Amino acid sequence: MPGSLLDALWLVPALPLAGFVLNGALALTRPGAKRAVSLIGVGVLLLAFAAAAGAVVAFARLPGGEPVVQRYWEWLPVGDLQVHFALQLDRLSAVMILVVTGVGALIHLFSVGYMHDDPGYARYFAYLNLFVFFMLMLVLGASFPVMFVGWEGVGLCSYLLIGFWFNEQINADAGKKAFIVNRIGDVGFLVAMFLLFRATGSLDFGDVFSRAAGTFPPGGALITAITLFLFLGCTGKSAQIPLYTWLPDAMQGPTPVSALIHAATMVTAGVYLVARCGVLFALAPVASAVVAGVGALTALFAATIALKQWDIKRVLAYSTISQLGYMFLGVGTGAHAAGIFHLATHSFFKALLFLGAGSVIHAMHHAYHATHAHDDAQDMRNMGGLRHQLPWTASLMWIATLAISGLPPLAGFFSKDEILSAAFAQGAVRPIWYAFWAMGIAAALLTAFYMTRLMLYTFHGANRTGEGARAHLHEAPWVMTGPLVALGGLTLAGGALNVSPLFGGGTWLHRWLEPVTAAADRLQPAVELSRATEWALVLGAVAVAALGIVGALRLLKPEALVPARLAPPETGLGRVLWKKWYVDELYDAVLVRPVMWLSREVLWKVVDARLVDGLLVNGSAVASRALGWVGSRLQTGEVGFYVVLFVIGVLAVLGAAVR
Amino acid sequence: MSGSVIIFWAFAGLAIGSAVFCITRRSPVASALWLVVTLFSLAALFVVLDAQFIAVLQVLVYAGAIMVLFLFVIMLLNLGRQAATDIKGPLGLAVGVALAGVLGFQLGVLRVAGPPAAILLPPDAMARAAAEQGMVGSVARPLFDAYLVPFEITSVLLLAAIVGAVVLAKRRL
Amino acid sequence: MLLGPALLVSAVLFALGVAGVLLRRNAIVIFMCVELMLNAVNLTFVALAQRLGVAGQVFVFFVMAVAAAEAAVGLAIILAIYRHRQTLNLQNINLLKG
Amino acid sequence: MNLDLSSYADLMTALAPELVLTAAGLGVLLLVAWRHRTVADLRAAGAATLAGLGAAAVTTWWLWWNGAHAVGIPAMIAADDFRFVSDWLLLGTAALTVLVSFHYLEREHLLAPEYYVLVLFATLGMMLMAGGEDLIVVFLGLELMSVCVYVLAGINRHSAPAAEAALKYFLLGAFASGFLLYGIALVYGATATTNLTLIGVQIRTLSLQSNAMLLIGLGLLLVGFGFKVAAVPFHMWAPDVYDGSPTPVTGYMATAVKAAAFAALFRVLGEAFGSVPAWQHVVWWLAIATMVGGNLIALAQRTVKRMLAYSSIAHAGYLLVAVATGTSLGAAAFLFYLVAYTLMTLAAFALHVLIDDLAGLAQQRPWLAFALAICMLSLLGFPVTAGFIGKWYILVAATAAHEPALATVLVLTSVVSAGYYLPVIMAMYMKPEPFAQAHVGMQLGRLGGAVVALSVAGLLFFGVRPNRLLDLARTSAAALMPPPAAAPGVAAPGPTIPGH
Amino acid sequence: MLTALIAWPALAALLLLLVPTRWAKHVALAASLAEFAIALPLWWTFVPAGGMQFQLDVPWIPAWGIRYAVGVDGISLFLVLLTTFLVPLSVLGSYSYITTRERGFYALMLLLTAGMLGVFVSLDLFLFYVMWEVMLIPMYFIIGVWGGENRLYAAIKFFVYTFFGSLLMLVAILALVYLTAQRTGVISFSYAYLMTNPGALGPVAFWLFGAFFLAFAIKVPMFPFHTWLPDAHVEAPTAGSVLLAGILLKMGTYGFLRFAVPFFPQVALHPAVQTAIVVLALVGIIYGGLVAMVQPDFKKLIAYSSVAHLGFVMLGIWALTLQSVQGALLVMINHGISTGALFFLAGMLYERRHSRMIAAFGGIARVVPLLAAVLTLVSLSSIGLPATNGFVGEFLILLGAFRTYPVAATIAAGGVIVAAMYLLPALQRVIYNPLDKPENERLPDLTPRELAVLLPLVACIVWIGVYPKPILRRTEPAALQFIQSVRASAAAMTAGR
Repeated sequence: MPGSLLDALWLVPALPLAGFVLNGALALTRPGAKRAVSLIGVGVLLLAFAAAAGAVVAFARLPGGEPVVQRYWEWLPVGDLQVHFALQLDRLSAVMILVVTGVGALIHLFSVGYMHDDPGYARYFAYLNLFVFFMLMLVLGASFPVMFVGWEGVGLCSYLLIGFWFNEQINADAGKKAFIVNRIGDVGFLVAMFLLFRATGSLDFGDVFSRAAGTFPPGGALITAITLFLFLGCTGKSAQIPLYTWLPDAMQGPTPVSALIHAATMVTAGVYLVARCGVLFALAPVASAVVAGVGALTALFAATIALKQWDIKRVLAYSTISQLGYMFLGVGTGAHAAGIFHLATHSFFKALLFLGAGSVIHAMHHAYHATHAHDDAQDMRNMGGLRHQLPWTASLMWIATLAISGLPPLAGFFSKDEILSAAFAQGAVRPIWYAFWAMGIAAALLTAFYMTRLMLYTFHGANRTGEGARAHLHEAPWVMTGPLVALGGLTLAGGALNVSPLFGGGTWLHRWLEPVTAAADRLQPAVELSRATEWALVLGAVAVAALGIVGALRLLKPEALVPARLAPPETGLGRVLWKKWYVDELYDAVLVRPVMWLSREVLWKVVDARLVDGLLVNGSAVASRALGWVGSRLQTGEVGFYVVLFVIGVLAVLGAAVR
Repeated sequence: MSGSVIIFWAFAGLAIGSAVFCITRRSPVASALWLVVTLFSLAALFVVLDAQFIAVLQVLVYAGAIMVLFLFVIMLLNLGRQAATDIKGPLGLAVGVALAGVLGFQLGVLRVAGPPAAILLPPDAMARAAAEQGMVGSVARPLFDAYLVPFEITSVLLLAAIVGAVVLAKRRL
Repeated sequence: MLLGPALLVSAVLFALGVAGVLLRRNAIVIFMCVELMLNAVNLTFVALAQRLGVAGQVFVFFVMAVAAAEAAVGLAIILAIYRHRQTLNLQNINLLKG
Repeated sequence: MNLDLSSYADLMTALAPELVLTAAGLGVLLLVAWRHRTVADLRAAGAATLAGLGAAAVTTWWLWWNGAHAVGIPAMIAADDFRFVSDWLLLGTAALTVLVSFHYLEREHLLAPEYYVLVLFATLGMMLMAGGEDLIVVFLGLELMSVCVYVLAGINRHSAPAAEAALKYFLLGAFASGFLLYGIALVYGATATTNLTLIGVQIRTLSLQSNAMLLIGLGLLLVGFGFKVAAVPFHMWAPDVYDGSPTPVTGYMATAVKAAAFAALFRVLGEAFGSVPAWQHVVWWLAIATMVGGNLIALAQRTVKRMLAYSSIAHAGYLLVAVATGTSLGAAAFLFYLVAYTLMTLAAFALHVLIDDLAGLAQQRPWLAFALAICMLSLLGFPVTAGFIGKWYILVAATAAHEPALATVLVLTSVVSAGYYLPVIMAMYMKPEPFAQAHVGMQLGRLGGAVVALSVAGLLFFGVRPNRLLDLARTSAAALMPPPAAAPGVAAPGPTIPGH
Repeated sequence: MLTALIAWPALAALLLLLVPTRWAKHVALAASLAEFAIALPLWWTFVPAGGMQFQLDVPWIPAWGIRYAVGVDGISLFLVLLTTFLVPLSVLGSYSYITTRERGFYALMLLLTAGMLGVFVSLDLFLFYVMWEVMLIPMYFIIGVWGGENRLYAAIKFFVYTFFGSLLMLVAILALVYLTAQRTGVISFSYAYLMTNPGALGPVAFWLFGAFFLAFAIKVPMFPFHTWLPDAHVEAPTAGSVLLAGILLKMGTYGFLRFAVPFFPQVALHPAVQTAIVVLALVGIIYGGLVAMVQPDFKKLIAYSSVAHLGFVMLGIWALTLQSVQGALLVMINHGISTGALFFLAGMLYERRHSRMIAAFGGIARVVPLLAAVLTLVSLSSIGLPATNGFVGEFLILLGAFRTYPVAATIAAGGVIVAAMYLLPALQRVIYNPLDKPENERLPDLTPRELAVLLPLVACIVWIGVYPKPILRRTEPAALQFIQSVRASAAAMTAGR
């Protein structure tokens, strides 16, 4: 019965929530029960995936592809504001829940192995389950507020998971940074909601989108403001300029977390939001240009930083930022399907990359642990030649590298190509898009380069781990490699989702998303390119990717590397890149420190303590006391003086009485 | 200018002059004696103002009884010698004179701001009353009639004062 | 017809009494100055009595009684303080202040 | 009961309480003349005094119950509810003072039973002040009271401070009497009468509102009364005298003397000068100065006794607000406040008799601390105490009389007063004892305890059920002053602030 | 029923003085639970659209038109429930904290309860004022006797600050009553009477409103009248802080909702006044947050956070939209729950370490996971994480306020960031970071008693966050009526001018 499966939609988020509750209880009461924890943690995800799949299948059978909204209870019924706790399944969220539960399940599985020896095992799974719950709320929410529950919730879980090993200050700091930066974006989301409510009187997706065209004149200031505020939210959640800085720091969390949250799911929320609100963005060309422009710029900017990072996960982090930039370029251009497509493929190969990196780190960590060395298990300068010890990992990661670089016929090729083509095509209408396209191409070159660099330094050349440790390096157990293999498969085949007509494909995903994107597409019709141009673009892109890979292979010398503790400091541009363009330092100097200084030295110590409390409050008390003291000094005890005052009083009274 | 006016101003001058001496003499005894002069002058003024009985009382009670009591205490406490600190210093002096001067100025308005004309009796009303009822009778009659209650209060007042003075002054407590 | 001048004289005498209280430090002299003030008031009463009726003179009688009572009690107090302090200089009688 | 005061019989009836009290005073005087050597004599005198006060109170009640009021030509003494209520208050205060004095006199070895005689005569003087319908009676009553209180202040002849207090009080009091007397003379000069009602009639018929002689006289009267009620700047004697006097006397001075002076002030201003606006202006400023000065200087005090002295000055300021309104509402507020003020001040001074160091008192003597805390809260004007209702009443009067500035200053200075009342509570409850068993020796005595318990109970009772007392205050005040400008149903002019 | 609510704790307080000291806390707990049991039926018997309910109105001082009049509507209902809910928890939370003079402490707690409830149910201005002051004394003693090192200063500051505002309010109450009486000829302090007989007060209204404003703004507390709060909060014992934050602060906002705004709508809606109050609310939100951020003392941090939270409430009230007023009511409840829980936790930490300094802790999540979990949850509620109570209230306020004051609401939304900026670092420094202090290594985790204190609060946090409808439904008519009456009478007065 398709209907009943759809009715069970609530199970999709409820299962991970149940997992959280159970695992959370276990974490607080019996942290040692790892078997039960694994069973619950992974089990609920698999069940959720099954429920999601069932719901999607049931949904697919429905005619027309209209969204299915399930209302559970009135959440915020206040006057004309009627927010239900409601879930909405449409074709966009269908894709998302499958990705989230599917990739999520794999990552859960991987974590069973990766986190096996951690004392916080139960807590970890509790958080992970909670994260999946919130992510599902985000994508299934039928209104902005419900989506916002997930939106902030994933930020929370990100915070908890990044700071998972909270006894290291750096981890706790990173978690806090993630939350606060996300919050800045969230305020944008909030304000956008306020504006929408003020303008349309509702916050349900259905109402808002159907009223949007009638309410907002295209290109008007109001809709531009709304979309820009929404996009501010996206920059926070999806780590775009200027709010991207939390993501690299987020690598302090356990590696599967990086894979799940900071590659596959949470960071794509912004892309999802823009796609979801395609109608609104279509009405605001300026905002769309900002989205695309920021996306392109971020893609390029992050790629430059990735060039010089040594921490394997940081390279991947900047790579993620860069790839998210592509997605925004896509959705900003109006190519929503392309953006979502890249979102999906990216989640495959980036999860693969992260889990692969996790596998490497796992191995390195074990090796160092066994030898009681204190070297950095994530620094590529300490690796090298690992393909011998970790053959599966190496080969799977190579697949992902090629995919992210955009080589055919891997998943990344199709999705990235579509975005770039769409951007180029848009250039015909609005020339600025040519610049975006150029930045995208440049970023693609850099992507290929730094990914190859990562692979070279990690898996090729001589091993720099150290004599003792080398013997302990070995491939991870099946629970970890298994998911890798699965993801590898998806990376290989994922492109099939949306093969363009150019290659004889049917653009399945595009058509699947049609009901969702139709309204936006009507407002902002895609520009058709000629076959020849398309071919030229495709070939150009492939050539650029190949150039990047070959360039890296030719220019980089893994043999010349020395372990991290022996490495000389960077100089020149390399140092600037290594220092991430000093953006963190800039923020610190321009925002963080002044605010702290202002709060502490001015607001608290001067305004609060001195001015309000000291001068006004205690000041009046002191003044009263001082006046009283003066008065009591007048009380000299001498009658002579009293008489003087008395007579003065008499004169005053007479003066006043007679006047 | 009639004779009574001349007498009035003469004794007024004497009263004010001796009052000035009273407050400026360093010796308490001298002050007391100058005060007696003032009181006598006032008695004379009372006569001019048709209050002969009061003038007699003034001499008997004030100059005769109260001032003697003062002098007695002064002598008892051996305060006859003048003390240098008995009058305030220059600052106190200036302030005192200034304040009293202002007060005198303010009260000086009374010279012109007398009672409203509507309630004034003819100038010789008192003299005629005294002539009709006798010098004592004109005062004594209201005292025991309209002013009986205050009169009785004075008796209690004097009794209380005696009790108080005894309590404070008696040797053993 | 002498009312105005008499009121003026009594005002001046009253002010002189106040001046005496202001200027002197000896308790007993100050008390004498207070008596001077009372007498000044008496002059006012008598002067007013001439034009307003005999009541003014009756008041003088009461004032004298009051003055006598005050003198009795006041001098007793002065004796008492002298017993404690051996002085009547008010500058030195200031145990109580503040 | 209609009393024609021109007939001797009715005059005697009207004066019955005073006569009873005089008789009592003479009786006690005779008693102490014969027996004044032992503690038992002292107690006997005290008991006799109480009996006399009680008899006078009953007589007053009898007059009140029969609705005595004067008819016919104005006389020396008033016969109205304001007088009777004031008399009760004064007699009650005297009785409470006597009760407190029993223990105190024995403890301080003051074997002077004349003390009680003086209390009786002083009370008589006060009653004459409150009931005097003639300036001369008011003046003589004031002198009678003053003479007795001068002596009472110095009755502890072993104490140099007491002698100093007596001297200061006497010198300044006599000085102030001079001004008061001069004021009476001038008022007499301007109106040819000293009868309060007739003065009022004269002022209205002769339109003397701006007569210089009258105004100077009025000003000097205000000075004289201002001195007795310790209004700033005529207050300077009060702290020193309160400080130096024996504590029961201090309590008596702070309550009864002040009450009598205020009652007289009210009567004089209400009956005689109701139609002269000038005094409101003066009293307005006196009230402000007194509230501000009293409260501020109290902040700087280190001893409880002096603090209470300044606090009583501050309360005089509040009462002056009631005076300044110049309405019957103000008079009613005044009466009510006076009751509350008397209860709390007396209890506070009675407790002060015992307590030297307050720190940590609550631990050892919870009831004592509780009583004192209630007194302090009541003085502060805190709800559920009579002090609050009283303050509220005064505020009502001020508001109804369109005196927002006075009301505001009153409440602001009340806030300041928290700065010195609260530390007392703080010391008792929130500080440790200075040394172990610091407060063990304190015994209140049965009578003292009764006084305090009675006062505190009264404070709490009137704080919650003030209805009867309110009605009493209202009906008694009605005779004295015009109804408030803003009385319901009466059109009133817009808010005006004198002095601006 | 409401009278029983006021009378029972007062009675129980007296009763408590008779029982042996070692029974005091149990008796107090039983009494406060009984109180809660008395109050709880209101939840069901309350009719949302029924206006003022459970009224009792008897003469008290007829000469002045003073009556003993009580009743609840949607605005006060939940404050009453919150009060009766928090008091048993506070009593239970004080079991081990209060070790000296227990009888007195619990008696004062109960007395305080009576006063607080009295404030919320009074429908007579005199009664209101009396109750307003009455609850001052128990709190003064609670801070002054059982407080921290600097308790005397904090206690007197608390007292004098509040006293200052309330006395001016007293004058304003009197003036209001007399100005009304002058027109209508009836002296009455009855709330209903004064509401049904509004008059054109003219410029006087500004002064009267100013006095009310001062009294309530101090209690709220709004910047710059807030400096008593940190001191009082820090020095008060746990239960004192909880009730101070949970209930007493609400009296200020309640006063605005019940008295200041409805009495003087034309002033409240005067553009200059509106601007000033909205600006002060914003300053409270941002400034409170920023100052909280740099506090070394955990309780002080929470105290300043209250300034920020109540700033939201003020904004919500002044925005005068249904959403914002409903949100304000909700935040009043939420703040009581969340901040109350935070103070409980701070107190529990203090009991373990005898320090309130954030720097004294660090990394203790490993030692006391349960406490850390609760602390985290409560902190998240306090910073308004969706699906907790904190979000629901603030979201509604901002959403509603945005309709009236878009710019202000946007700035206030920035306060959400600030909230994260002060609470999360504090949380981090307390329960995360290296466990580098040896004395923290053996801290005991929550005891069952402590859990019993916290769990009801946690349950409320989640419940209100997910399903606030039962509350919203009950408050909606009252909120609507508030807005409509204010708007209508302001419009009428503007038209009449």
